[in-house]
Amino acid sequence: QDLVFLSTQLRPIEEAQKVREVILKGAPKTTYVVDEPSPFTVRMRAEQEAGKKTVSLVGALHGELQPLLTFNALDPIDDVAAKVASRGIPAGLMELGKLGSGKQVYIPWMQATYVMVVNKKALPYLPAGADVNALTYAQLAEWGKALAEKTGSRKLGFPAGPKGLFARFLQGNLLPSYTKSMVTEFRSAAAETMWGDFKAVWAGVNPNASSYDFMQEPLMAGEVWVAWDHVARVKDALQQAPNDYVVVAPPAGPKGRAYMPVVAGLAIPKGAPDRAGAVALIEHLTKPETQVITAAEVGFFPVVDAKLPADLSPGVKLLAEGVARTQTAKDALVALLPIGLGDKGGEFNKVYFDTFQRIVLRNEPIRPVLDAQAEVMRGLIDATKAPCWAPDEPSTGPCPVK
Amino acid sequence: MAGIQIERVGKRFGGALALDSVSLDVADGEFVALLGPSGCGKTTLLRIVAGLETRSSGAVRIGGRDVSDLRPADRGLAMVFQNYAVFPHMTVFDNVAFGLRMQKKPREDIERKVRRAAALLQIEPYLDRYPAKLSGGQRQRVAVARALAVEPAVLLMDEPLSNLDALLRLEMRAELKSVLREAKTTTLYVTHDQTEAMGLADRIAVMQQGRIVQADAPTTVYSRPASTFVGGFVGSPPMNFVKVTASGRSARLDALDLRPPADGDLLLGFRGEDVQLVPPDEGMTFVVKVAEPMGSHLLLTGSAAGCPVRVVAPPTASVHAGDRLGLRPDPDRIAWMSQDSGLALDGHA
Amino acid sequence: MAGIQIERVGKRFGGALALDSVSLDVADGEFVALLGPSGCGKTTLLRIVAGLETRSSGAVRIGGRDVSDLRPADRGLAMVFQNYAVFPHMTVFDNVAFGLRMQKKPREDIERKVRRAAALLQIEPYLDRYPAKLSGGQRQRVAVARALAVEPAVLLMDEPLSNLDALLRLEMRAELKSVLREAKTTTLYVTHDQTEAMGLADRIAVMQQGRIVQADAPTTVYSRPASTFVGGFVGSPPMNFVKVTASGRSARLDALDLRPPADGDLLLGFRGEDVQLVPPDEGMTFVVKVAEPMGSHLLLTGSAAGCPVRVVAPPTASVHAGDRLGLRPDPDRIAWMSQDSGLALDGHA
Amino acid sequence: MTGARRLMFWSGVAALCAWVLVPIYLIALGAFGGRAAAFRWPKAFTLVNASLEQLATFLRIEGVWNAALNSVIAASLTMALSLLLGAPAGYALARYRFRGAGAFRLMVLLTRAFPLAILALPLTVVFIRAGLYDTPFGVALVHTALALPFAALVTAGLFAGIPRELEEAAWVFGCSRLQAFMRVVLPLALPGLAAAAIFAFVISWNEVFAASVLTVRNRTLTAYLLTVLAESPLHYRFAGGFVLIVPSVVFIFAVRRYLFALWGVSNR
Amino acid sequence: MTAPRWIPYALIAPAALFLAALFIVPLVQTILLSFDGGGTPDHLANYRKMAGDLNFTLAIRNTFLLVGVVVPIQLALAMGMAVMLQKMSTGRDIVLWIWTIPLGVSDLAAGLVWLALLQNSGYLNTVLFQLGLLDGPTPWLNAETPVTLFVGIVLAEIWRATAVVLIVLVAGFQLIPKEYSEAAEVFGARSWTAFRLITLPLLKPSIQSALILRTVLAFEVFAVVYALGGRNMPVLVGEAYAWQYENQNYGVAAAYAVLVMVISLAATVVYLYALRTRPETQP
Ligand SMILES: Nc1ncnc2c1ncn2[C@@H]1O[C@H](COP(=O)(O)OP(=O)(O)OP(=O)(O)O)[C@@H](O)[C@H]1O
Ligand SMILES: Nc1ncnc2c1ncn2[C@@H]1O[C@H](COP(=O)(O)OP(=O)(O)OP(=O)(O)O)[C@@H](O)[C@H]1O
Ligand SMILES: [Mg+2]
Ligand SMILES: [Mg+2]
Repeated sequence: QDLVFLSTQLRPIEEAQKVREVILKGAPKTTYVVDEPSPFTVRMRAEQEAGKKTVSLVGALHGELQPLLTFNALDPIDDVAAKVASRGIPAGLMELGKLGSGKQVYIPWMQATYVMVVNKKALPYLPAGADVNALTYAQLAEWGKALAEKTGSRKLGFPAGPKGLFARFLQGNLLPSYTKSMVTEFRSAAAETMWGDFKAVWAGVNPNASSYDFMQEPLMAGEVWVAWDHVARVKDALQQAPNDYVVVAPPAGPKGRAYMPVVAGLAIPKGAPDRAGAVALIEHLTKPETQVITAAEVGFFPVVDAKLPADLSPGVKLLAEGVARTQTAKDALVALLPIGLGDKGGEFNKVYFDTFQRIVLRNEPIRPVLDAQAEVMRGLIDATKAPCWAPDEPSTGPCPVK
Repeated sequence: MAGIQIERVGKRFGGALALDSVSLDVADGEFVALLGPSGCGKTTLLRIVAGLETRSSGAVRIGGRDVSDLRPADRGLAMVFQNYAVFPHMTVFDNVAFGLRMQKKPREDIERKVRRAAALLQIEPYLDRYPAKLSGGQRQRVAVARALAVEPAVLLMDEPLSNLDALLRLEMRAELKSVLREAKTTTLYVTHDQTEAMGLADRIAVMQQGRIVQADAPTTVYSRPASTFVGGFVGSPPMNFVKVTASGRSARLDALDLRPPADGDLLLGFRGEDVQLVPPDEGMTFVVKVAEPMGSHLLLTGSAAGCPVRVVAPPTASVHAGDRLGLRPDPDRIAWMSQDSGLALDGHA
Repeated sequence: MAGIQIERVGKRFGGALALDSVSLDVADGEFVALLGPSGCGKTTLLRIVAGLETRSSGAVRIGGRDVSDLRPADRGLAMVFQNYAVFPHMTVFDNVAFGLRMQKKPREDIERKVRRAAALLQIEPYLDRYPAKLSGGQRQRVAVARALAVEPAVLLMDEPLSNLDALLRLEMRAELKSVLREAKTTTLYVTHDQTEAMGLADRIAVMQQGRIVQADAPTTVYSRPASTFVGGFVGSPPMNFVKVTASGRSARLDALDLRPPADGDLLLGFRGEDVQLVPPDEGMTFVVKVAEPMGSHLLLTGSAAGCPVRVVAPPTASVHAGDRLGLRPDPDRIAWMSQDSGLALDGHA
Repeated sequence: MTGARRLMFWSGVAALCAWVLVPIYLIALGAFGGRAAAFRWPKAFTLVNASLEQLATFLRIEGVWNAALNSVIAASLTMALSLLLGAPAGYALARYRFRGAGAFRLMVLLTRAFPLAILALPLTVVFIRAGLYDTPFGVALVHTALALPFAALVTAGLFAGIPRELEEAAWVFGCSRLQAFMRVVLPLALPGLAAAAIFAFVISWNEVFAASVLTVRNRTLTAYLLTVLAESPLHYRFAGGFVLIVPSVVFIFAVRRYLFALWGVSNR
Repeated sequence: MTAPRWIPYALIAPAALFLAALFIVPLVQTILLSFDGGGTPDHLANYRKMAGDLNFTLAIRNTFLLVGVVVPIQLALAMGMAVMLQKMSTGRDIVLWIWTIPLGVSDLAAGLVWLALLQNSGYLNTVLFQLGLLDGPTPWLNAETPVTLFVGIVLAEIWRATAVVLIVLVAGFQLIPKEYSEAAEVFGARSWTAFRLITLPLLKPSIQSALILRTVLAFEVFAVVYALGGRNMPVLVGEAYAWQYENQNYGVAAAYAVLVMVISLAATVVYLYALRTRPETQP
């Protein structure tokens, strides 16, 4: 029987087809199955509890793999790590793959990040002196205001809908840019300022934002001209009309231009029916050739040392440029995905979103909200005893919320 | 003013003809009984008058107004359904009160009229029951009470007493008669009980296969049927018909001399009770096959001139199967029909 | 061997007593008609025999076997329901064939028997129709055909001919009689039509308020009623009862000398047709209130000795409202009842 | 009906048909209109550049036919099982008064009143242990649990309306309870059974969550496409939505006439 | 006939056993989970967390508002449609078919098409625009336009789920003999009165089923709500999902689920009581 490769990534229909037809070509015979993150976790947990596995290999985001470890569903794969050592995966990424457990839990598979996509129609309304490639939040706010006034509708967009990744923006871009921290400075004065500024930005954000899950649609519909989202979630717009858009780095705050790299990893469930096949498949997927094909076909970028070909499709090329701009910006500041939170990752996100909701959407006074939500966050961190991760300074013991 | 005029009403169910150009006038306050064999279209006619069935042709007027396109509710009538149609989810009281409530009568008025109708039909003890807990006859009486309670100008009744015992039916009949006469209700009444029709109706309309073949006063229908069908259908035992061939306005049957109104192949019609039993050589010869004592009379079945004949004799007569008798019909009560068409030969009434 | 023994069967609906210890034996092949006022418990009794209703007490045997706890299907009987209960989702053919199919009869057999039953009841033209497209009487005939088709050992019929016209009913009655007699079917037959009961039944059981008050041959029931109730209920017009006080086994009513079998307050019962009309001073005095010509006879309603009395006179008698006549009942056909209990005084039959 | 009333009546019918059909038409527009149509402003109400491309893409997807087969199996099983289990229960609720009838009603609904997805984890564990995981039969079982309460409830409502007398007549003519039920009650309840069947079929056909958690290889069509679709480009979502509508609409078309009794119900 | 006492139990047994086998264990586990204090003796911790959540009161309010508005409208609409079908002489099975098409439309597709209708650059706005009532894409579905958002969701739900009620009612109508409403009409009841006094009471068992069915489903609604309203209209089951999957807190999710269940059952009990029929009042 075929080996089952279950993935939460590359789900959209065209991409899944690419995986089956192109990326997996030459690999051991595989059934490629996709799941949304929610059923994915349930399934993995159920298989673990029932002690009977069908899935041999899982591909998922860092944050989605983390909870699996809390119920001990993943096999340590230090052996595989050794086999792919020669691929040139950066040590930092490999370290993420241990999920703070000391053993290799997943092998990095693909990476991506969050970028800003700008419809060229918005460029004329840029505030005087602003460089679209080096925006600040203040300029973004001004830009949004100008767009709203001149076009009659609010043209900034964030994916703040039920399935949107807006919390990642708050924790990976916004807060670190003002505080160089994701946890410790949560209720600092800088954070207070940040929220004040962001309220100004939000004044230019399309009111439908709380329904947006993927920004490519409002972009294509022309409802939004400036949007922040995960590369995979704007790709479609870029591929359709590569000439209409530019892709730029997210704005910067006083402490820099924070961004959050996203890593998808490959892991083997404990008791996988075909562990050997899974290992072979990991080897296939991390091959530089495969990684290049992956980038070219679906727009996720290599984790290995591989040169992207020059003849990328225009959309993917735009994305690649945007990602490059983000990573190479002078004031770039890496904010890592949360580590060690286990299954509290979701609630961690919720702290950010709730804070946003109360301060920005419901206009509650900033200080008391921050104090209250900081308590919630502290509870979460204490419960998991997670030490700090970048950009917070490393801590001994649970990461403190000051 | 609520006479019913039925004008050339026809009704087809798909291909089948249920009513074939039926015309009937029921005068205001008149009581007309519809009589006819099962399946002849009585219910259909009633339903068309009520507006429950669309007619295929013709028109219906009530009180001079063309109601053909009016909804049942606007025709101002009440009806007793052949299958009762009492509302299963209402108590007997509510059933009987239904029509009154529809007329938005005051509460006490309703109460009073319901009680009166219930008393009339002897269903007072059951006013609080649901119809499912009643016997068949009780249910039927509820249906009648419901119709009487509204004191309608026009009342249509479809075999309203069919499930009652003889005694009760007799009482009900008397009650109905007095109530309806008093209220001057125009009534169209379907029944298969001829005594009922005779006893109640001002006129009887006899239907046959979707047509009204005679509509006359009960005694006329009884003694001067418009056709052999009517003669055979009305009256128990039915009218006897004996084949006679006449020439020169005269005919002879055994020892009997007859004066028919026409020549040719005729039928001599006479009622079993309008006949004198005489010695065999003094009338037409009658051979008795069965003699049934029926309580109030003796029923003799046999044949005369090759035709089956039934005769009513006094209960005390001593006649036995196999006897030969002579029959002498009362010349005043003889009906002459044509053998071909079955229609009566003289146009009386 | 399929006689029915009903042994002290009682039935309560909640508080109400519907049957009060009913006992009745129907011999194998016998035809018993159940007669009684509306709501007296006839249907209930039939349903208990069929096994459709639980009895509160007593037992039912069929063919000697106690079937009280058997399912209806296992009792080997057929039934005609008062409200037909024809299956609306089956054609007439399938309705009639239903019982036969349940017995897994071969196809041709079914076909043949269905056609025979349908012919008997004159519903052949409708075999392919659904019951909703039939008239009331046609539906009722389907119900009867369905029961006859299975040729059951025991047949229960609940007013099976109530919706048929007189003529058809007469025919059906004759057909039923011959078919059932031929097949030796044990039959329990509810009817409110006394002529039907008289004409069909070997015995008539008269019910009153949940009890069988008399079960005898038709003529006995008619002429020797067991109580004033039976006398009043059976026969049309009902038996007349006149109050008489007797002493020394003798009593006098106007110009009439009577010889009652007992002393005290009695009722003199006599049939309206068992009476001679005599001059006013030669019998008991009868004051005519209404004289109704009924075709075969003249019905006189009036009073004698302060009691309402109805008398049947020959159709030719010339009697008018307001006349005073004398009545002389046939001494052989007189029934004596006690005024207190209403029961007959001599225990005949 | 007079002319004016008839006109009003039929306009009402037409308006309601439009109310239903316009959105369906729009789905079709989206399905055939391609990407451009999905993002136009102002929107076009006719098909501008009809393209079968995305529909064709669906039918080319690997495993789509297998998934369709699984869907049909699951939906048919669901229908059969929920009627088989639900109709007798409905009959009991309609015809008998027994202790625990109320409790049973509530228990049946209890399972349904609980959001399924929240039960997903323990349920999946049970299924894996029972060896029902990743089979269309397993999916059908869960879908049956979803459809059964309604099958029981709807048929109970219907059975209650069938005159008892008809059943009694069947008994008298030699039917056992079961036979009477099968020959008299069921046919008369056909409209209700059709309604319950439609409902069961549609529930199974459209259910995504259980179907995707409980299967890996043997996905139903809906699970196979919908999980994928949720994040696909808009015109694909329209096309997918459209593809999924078609079979259930065909099914409803096939059973629609059973919703109407061919005969009038009256026991006299 | 004597009904052996075991018969009804035998009839419900298959269904009961089936549901028990399939559901009882997971159900009990989940209910227990909702009372699990995570090692602490605080058994109501999850409920406290749920009640203290930002969206809790909103979700309660929205859910009840939605159910309270949608279900009665759907019942009335379905009833109207069913009556129309009854009155129709020709083509009624085709009309019924058209009216039940939305049954076959999944949540996702329904949300999609209503979004396409109502969004800024949607079909509704196109029509309004072409009529000159609007000068460009206008948002209707966000927090700043709560009324239109609510109306939009109500419309979508009505479109999507009225057919369920309709088929139950249509099936119920088939069993009401025509003669009763005929009798009512003859006795002077106008169509509406006849409907109210005769048809409605006789249809009560079917109405009860339809209402229970629809209400239980309505309390579980969220897909369409989220498609149209995003996070602007939190509803109970949506919150349960969010806690289960986004927030990965199964305890709070279970608490929400138990709450939804209790509410649905309460509603059901109300229907069972308010719309009970006495057996003797059935035809
Ligand atoms: N289910 C029931 N619950 C309560 N009382 C009932 C029920 N069924 C019948 N009764 C009562 O029991 C009595 C006998 O009813 P039954 O139907 O046997 O009468 P019946 O002799 O057949 O009358 P009919 O000639 O009118 O049909 C009636 O008074 C009736 O009201
Ligand atoms: N809906 C229908 N479709 C087709 N034929 C019908 C329909 N209703 C009645 N008929 C037929 O029309 C004829 C007249 O029916 P109708 O009910 O008027 O008879 P009826 O005179 O009332 O008979 P009965 O005394 O048996 O009740 C019958 O032959 C019947 O079979
Ligand atoms: Mg009739
Ligand atoms: Mg009876």
